[in-house]
Amino acid sequence: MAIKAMGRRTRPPAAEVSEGTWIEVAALDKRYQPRRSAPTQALVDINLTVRRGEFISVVGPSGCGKTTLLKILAGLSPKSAGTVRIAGREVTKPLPEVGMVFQAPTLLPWRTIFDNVMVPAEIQKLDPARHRERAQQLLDMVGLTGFERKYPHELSGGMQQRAGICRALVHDPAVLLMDEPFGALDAMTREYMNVELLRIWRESGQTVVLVTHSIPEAVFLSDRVVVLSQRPGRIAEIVPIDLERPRDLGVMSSDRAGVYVDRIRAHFNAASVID
Amino acid sequence: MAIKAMGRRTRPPAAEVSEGTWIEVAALDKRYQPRRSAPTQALVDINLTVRRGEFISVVGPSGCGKTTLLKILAGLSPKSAGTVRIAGREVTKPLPEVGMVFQAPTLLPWRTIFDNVMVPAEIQKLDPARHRERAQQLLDMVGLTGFERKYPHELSGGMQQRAGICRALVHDPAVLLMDEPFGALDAMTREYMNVELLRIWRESGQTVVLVTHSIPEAVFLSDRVVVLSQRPGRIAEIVPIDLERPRDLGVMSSDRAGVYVDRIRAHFNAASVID
Amino acid sequence: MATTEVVGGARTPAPEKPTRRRLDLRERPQLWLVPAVFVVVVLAWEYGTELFSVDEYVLPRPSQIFDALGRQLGDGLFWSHLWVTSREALLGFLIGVGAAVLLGTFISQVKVVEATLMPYIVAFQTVPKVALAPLFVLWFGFGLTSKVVMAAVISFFPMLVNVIEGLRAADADRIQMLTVFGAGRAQIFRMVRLPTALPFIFAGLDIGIVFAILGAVVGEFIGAKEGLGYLLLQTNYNFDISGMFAVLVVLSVMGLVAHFVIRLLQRRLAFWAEDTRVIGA
Amino acid sequence: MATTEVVGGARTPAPEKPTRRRLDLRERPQLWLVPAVFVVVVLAWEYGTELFSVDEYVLPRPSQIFDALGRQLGDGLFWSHLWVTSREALLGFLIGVGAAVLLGTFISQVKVVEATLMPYIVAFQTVPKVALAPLFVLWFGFGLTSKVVMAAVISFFPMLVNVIEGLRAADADRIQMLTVFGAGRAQIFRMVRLPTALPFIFAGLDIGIVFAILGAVVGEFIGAKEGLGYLLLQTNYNFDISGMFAVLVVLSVMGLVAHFVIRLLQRRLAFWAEDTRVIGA
Amino acid sequence: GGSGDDAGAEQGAPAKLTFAIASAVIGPKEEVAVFAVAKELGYFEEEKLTVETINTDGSVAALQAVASGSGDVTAADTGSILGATEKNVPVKAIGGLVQNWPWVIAVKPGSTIAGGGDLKGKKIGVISLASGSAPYARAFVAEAGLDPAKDVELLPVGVGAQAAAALNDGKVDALALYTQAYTVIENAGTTLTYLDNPDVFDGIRSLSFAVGARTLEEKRDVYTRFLRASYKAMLFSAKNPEAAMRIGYKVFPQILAGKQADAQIATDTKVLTAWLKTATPTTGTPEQWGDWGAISDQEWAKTQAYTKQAGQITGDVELGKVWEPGLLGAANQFDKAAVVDKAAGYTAK
Ligand SMILES: Nc1ncnc2c1ncn2[C@@H]1O[C@H](COP(=O)(O)OP(=O)(O)OP(=O)(O)O)[C@@H](O)[C@H]1O
Ligand SMILES: Nc1ncnc2c1ncn2[C@@H]1O[C@H](COP(=O)(O)OP(=O)(O)OP(=O)(O)O)[C@@H](O)[C@H]1O
Ligand SMILES: [Mg+2]
Ligand SMILES: [Mg+2]
Repeated sequence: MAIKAMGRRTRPPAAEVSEGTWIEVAALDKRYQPRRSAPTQALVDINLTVRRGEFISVVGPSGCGKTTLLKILAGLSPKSAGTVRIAGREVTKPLPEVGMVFQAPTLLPWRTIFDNVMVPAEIQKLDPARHRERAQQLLDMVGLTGFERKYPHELSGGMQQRAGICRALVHDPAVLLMDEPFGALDAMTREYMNVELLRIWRESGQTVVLVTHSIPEAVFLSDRVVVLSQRPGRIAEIVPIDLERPRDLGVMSSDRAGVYVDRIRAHFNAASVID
Repeated sequence: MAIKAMGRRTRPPAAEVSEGTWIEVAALDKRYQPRRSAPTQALVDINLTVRRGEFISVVGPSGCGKTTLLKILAGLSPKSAGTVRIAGREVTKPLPEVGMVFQAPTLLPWRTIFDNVMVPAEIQKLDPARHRERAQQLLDMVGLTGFERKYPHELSGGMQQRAGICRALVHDPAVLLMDEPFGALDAMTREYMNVELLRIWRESGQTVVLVTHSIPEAVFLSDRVVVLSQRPGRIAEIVPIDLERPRDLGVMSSDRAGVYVDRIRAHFNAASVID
Repeated sequence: MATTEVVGGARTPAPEKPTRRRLDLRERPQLWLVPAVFVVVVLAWEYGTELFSVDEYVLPRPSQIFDALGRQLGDGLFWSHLWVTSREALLGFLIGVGAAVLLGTFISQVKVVEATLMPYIVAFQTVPKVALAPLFVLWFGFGLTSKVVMAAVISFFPMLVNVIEGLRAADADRIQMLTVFGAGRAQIFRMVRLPTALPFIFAGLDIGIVFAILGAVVGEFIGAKEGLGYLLLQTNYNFDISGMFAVLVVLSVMGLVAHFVIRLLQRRLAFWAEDTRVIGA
Repeated sequence: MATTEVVGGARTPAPEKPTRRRLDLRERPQLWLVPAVFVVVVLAWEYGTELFSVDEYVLPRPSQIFDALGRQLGDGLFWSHLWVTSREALLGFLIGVGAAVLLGTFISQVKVVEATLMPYIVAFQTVPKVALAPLFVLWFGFGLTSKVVMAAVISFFPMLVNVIEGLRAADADRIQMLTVFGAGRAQIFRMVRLPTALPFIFAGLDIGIVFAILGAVVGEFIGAKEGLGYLLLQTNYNFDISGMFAVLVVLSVMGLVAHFVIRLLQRRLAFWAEDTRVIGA
Repeated sequence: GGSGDDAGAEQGAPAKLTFAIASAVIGPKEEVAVFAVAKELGYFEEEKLTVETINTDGSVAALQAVASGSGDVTAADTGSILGATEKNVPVKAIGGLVQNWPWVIAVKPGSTIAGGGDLKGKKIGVISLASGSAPYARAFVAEAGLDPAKDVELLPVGVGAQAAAALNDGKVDALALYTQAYTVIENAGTTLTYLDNPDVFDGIRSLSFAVGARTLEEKRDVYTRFLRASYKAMLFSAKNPEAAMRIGYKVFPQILAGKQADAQIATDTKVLTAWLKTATPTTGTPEQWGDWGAISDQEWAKTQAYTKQAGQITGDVELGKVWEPGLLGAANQFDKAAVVDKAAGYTAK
């Protein structure tokens, strides 16, 4: 099944931005200050540059600040200090060229699955006919054929999550932020979705930041893997994955992939996740 | 860290029930009949008996009916045909000796994490002092020390899920139903939680039915793994895991474990998860 | 039966019986309970008043009210009174509720506006409209307008409070989701806030229509030549207490019809709430 | 500022500035906007009425109202009127709202009860209480009771509708969760339904208290020896329109105070809604 | 409002007027005896007047209406007119209407109360404490030598059913209502005994015609014509109340509220007659009456004194400010015999 790129709708970069710094995070700090309880330092001194078209994964122990980082990139959460730029623009509010898969599916209960998937296209007033077609292709791809007219509560958890993935892809965003998009899927569906994602990414040239709990998944998909330390999240290491592309699942049984997986896993063991 | 069993509060079995048939599912059929859309056949002819104290895992592709099965066992969803018994009693409504971890954390936003964990104890009017102590031990075990007084929205996805696990364990239920309890956890935390769960189970003698997407996890934890086929879910195979207990994570690198994993995985490949 | 099937608290599900929607007296006992209650109440009233020999002018009996009702329904003038009041109430309702939705939307969107305007709105609301009514009449004349204004003013506030509260109830995660995809205020409003607010809005509509009818009637009390409120005064003045109760019965029926129309709309428009509602719990 | 921080629609966050709660005029512009609006309205009113030479009996000027207010506040009798009406309104409010909560709880728990009772409640609600007021007086006497009943009856319905709608709004998943852990109806009610209903309930309280004051005043219109409603009639009868407006001002202030008390309670009791509320979106 | 017609400045030119009925309902009272009859019999037409009615909620509202121009002319309580004038509300009385004191105290037949003195320690039902009936009850009690503040208790009981019930149930010992309200109560089957009013009440004026003071000069002619038509109608009604009542049904079908005219005519005529009695001289026959609408200075003085006692005015109101008797001369110029003849032989179609 072929899902075509829709043609980038990214505005030209604000300043002279080299391809080397499409997303730029510098000295980022994030501290939550709830009104009724103690503050939480979520992220400390995050520095990261992502090239245009790069595929980055972020891994780290639960509660280390991965979602927080993604929300700041998405312009959903204010930072406490530092700079965040996408395409040369300071991120102060969500940018239309960004698509996001949320950790929880967050579908609208008053819309059918199909209409949920169409939300970004509707918001951005994109050509309905073409995007309806694309929405259908995406739903077919993730195995939700026949569920287009159902309402979210009639779907299983994994099916809802897949619908959320379709929604993030429907407007063919230039930057794709994904927060554990495959967490509710079985191993096989997950591998299949990995392969499909990689294909879409290759064809459309998106810049992807993926949060995942699966180290092999991160290695298989990414150009680089950002390993965050335990809360408060700091960058423990950025591991470049030097496996040739295009990759297929076979590559994961290779020794080189195994070396990467072990190297990343070592960070986790060192941190002794839960005391 | 030692979490003691609180002593079973299971009523004596209704009839003469042998230890061999603690949970009994026979010819179970489930069909959803939404008012506004086409019906969905979720489960077909499920037959399963679980012994007292047994650890069962259920695996199967996304949308095959795992959650549905668990909800029927929990007495939350009416079946369309067949019989379901726990401890010799027909399940027509939730039984107090059952604890459940939901696929979504479902914490109450108006309660602190600690008070959320205490919900089952409060409902069943169990001795507050002892159960507060146990709640704290469980929270410490899952690494939520210091977050007891926070509200759910101040926690990360994985932290919320861990709170949900504590809640299911706090009243030391005789039967534990878990719907992908570790889905939002990173690999290391997940392994740690697997080990802890196994320890609690061994010490308390609970009967556990666990839905999981991780085949290695299922193999590591279970006495038997129930493999469901694609929707509509039928039992493709029930695989007895003949690995000696107590098990540690090392067992997973053994060849025998690998054989089980491959055997279960074969079912998924055969089904070719998404067309 | 709804889709999210939950076996509630202490209720036993009946999984064998396929769920069908039928005019089944066992499944919808209200179909006989409502008339039954009606008959019981009417009989108790009838024979209670007879037993304690309550005078007609203190509390007329159902049979007397029924007679008076029959008399009035046969009178062409009555229908024109009915039409006048219905029109006033409906117009007032539409204006009041419309204004409440507009202002409520505005208020709930701009925090400063709420903090600034709300005290004035509440202050204005607590002014008894009945006391102001003579001035309303001075300002808006003795015709339709003053009654419509009265109905509008009185149905405005319940709606406003509910609109504001409802538009605020939206889930933060859903708004975040839309925001990421570039939604502006208007789109967030349409796609999330409004649907979330629907239960509140329908509660407001339900209260609002009832109060609009009351407002029209009260407006007629102050200065009118026609309408059911006028008829109430007139029957009361004529010592025709049964006739007055007959008018009250007609007003009740008006309110009931409006209520059911609104509930029907609610079931149509806010269907998902029905679908995910828990059965019997 | 709330905890779930969302950068809203078109607003720029100010991440550099640490969020502090201060009586800062820039952060809480209502602190000067409310008085400013007040001054503007009063001035416009004062000079508008002068400019168009509006007569006092059509619309008195703020200065005249203020004079009358000063005169009345200096009168010991006025405070006893105020006390009488406050007591009637408060008692009526407590009774009406209490009955609405009880009945609403019952109704929302038992489907049949709702279907059976609701038509009668709506029918009763559409009966203009003002028309019934003379009968109220016949039934409940000339003293406190008839006014309290009036206030209770009129604040009952908005509360009832909101309680029913609110208790229904509970999330099915949360109820399932409690059910699994063995919760009965009462526990589900306390742990999920009630908290979910709080925003609805507070909307109902807000409407209810305003209507309770109105009800007490209207009750006094029909037959009273004291109270602000009586004072309204008296001032009107004496053509003391400024005095009448002064009473209306006092009623407004009563309503405002009640409103703010309820909103304060809401912020205390339904804090999580505040916390997860989205900023500026 | 209906006063937009400037042609009124010209003598005898057609004009439109709005008559504000000082009551929220239409009943067998001034709107029947004056308005309906004048309209139906063409008295307004003869004067080239087109008159419409509005209902206002009592005298105060009616006066506000004419002062603000929503209405042109009303028949309002004279005390209220005085009160309005004192508060600088631009209204002026132009002719009297109800001349005999309409308020009276009633008790149950067989009651021990036979005079004002017996009211000590009793409860008196008044319409409302902010209505003409409360000051009347106080004045009545004071006249009997009692202290109205201490010796009696006033209870607001409204009119009609509620008042009747209050008396019947013993919640009050006496009622202080106007005559016509009693007729309604008696029609409903309650019999009453009335106490005699002391002489002090003689000559205190009740309803009078009032208009907006600002338009008075400009519309003098129109108002004169209105008064003339009104007094003609009064004469007709006094001569033949039943015919007047039937005309009332025709012009205001809402009086019947769905009932049959023939079933109601007897009782309604009684009520109208009671009203007419208060609005016409106590002596003589209609044929002999003249000087319609006159209010003597002495009557004004008594009314002022009473109004002051009731608290509706605080000082004396200059007579010239409240009373414009200059229209009455022309208003009385009509053929009284013709009206009486027409009334005597009139049968409604
Ligand atoms: N409330 C419902 N109404 C209608 N259909 C439903 C409902 N709940 C589940 N289904 C359907 O039943 C099937 C099984 O759903 P279920 O949630 O049991 O799957 P699952 O195995 O838990 O999947 P996942 O791994 O994705 O959570 C799905 O096809 C789903 O669409
Ligand atoms: N709205 C909030 N208010 C206060 N604290 C918060 C909030 N959101 C997150 N946090 C805190 O910030 C830290 C990081 O949370 P975040 O959700 O970014 O973690 P995560 O890496 O996504 O974890 P997971 O893998 O479990 O989803 C946690 O300690 C959490 O308690
Ligand atoms: Mg996260
Ligand atoms: Mg599931």
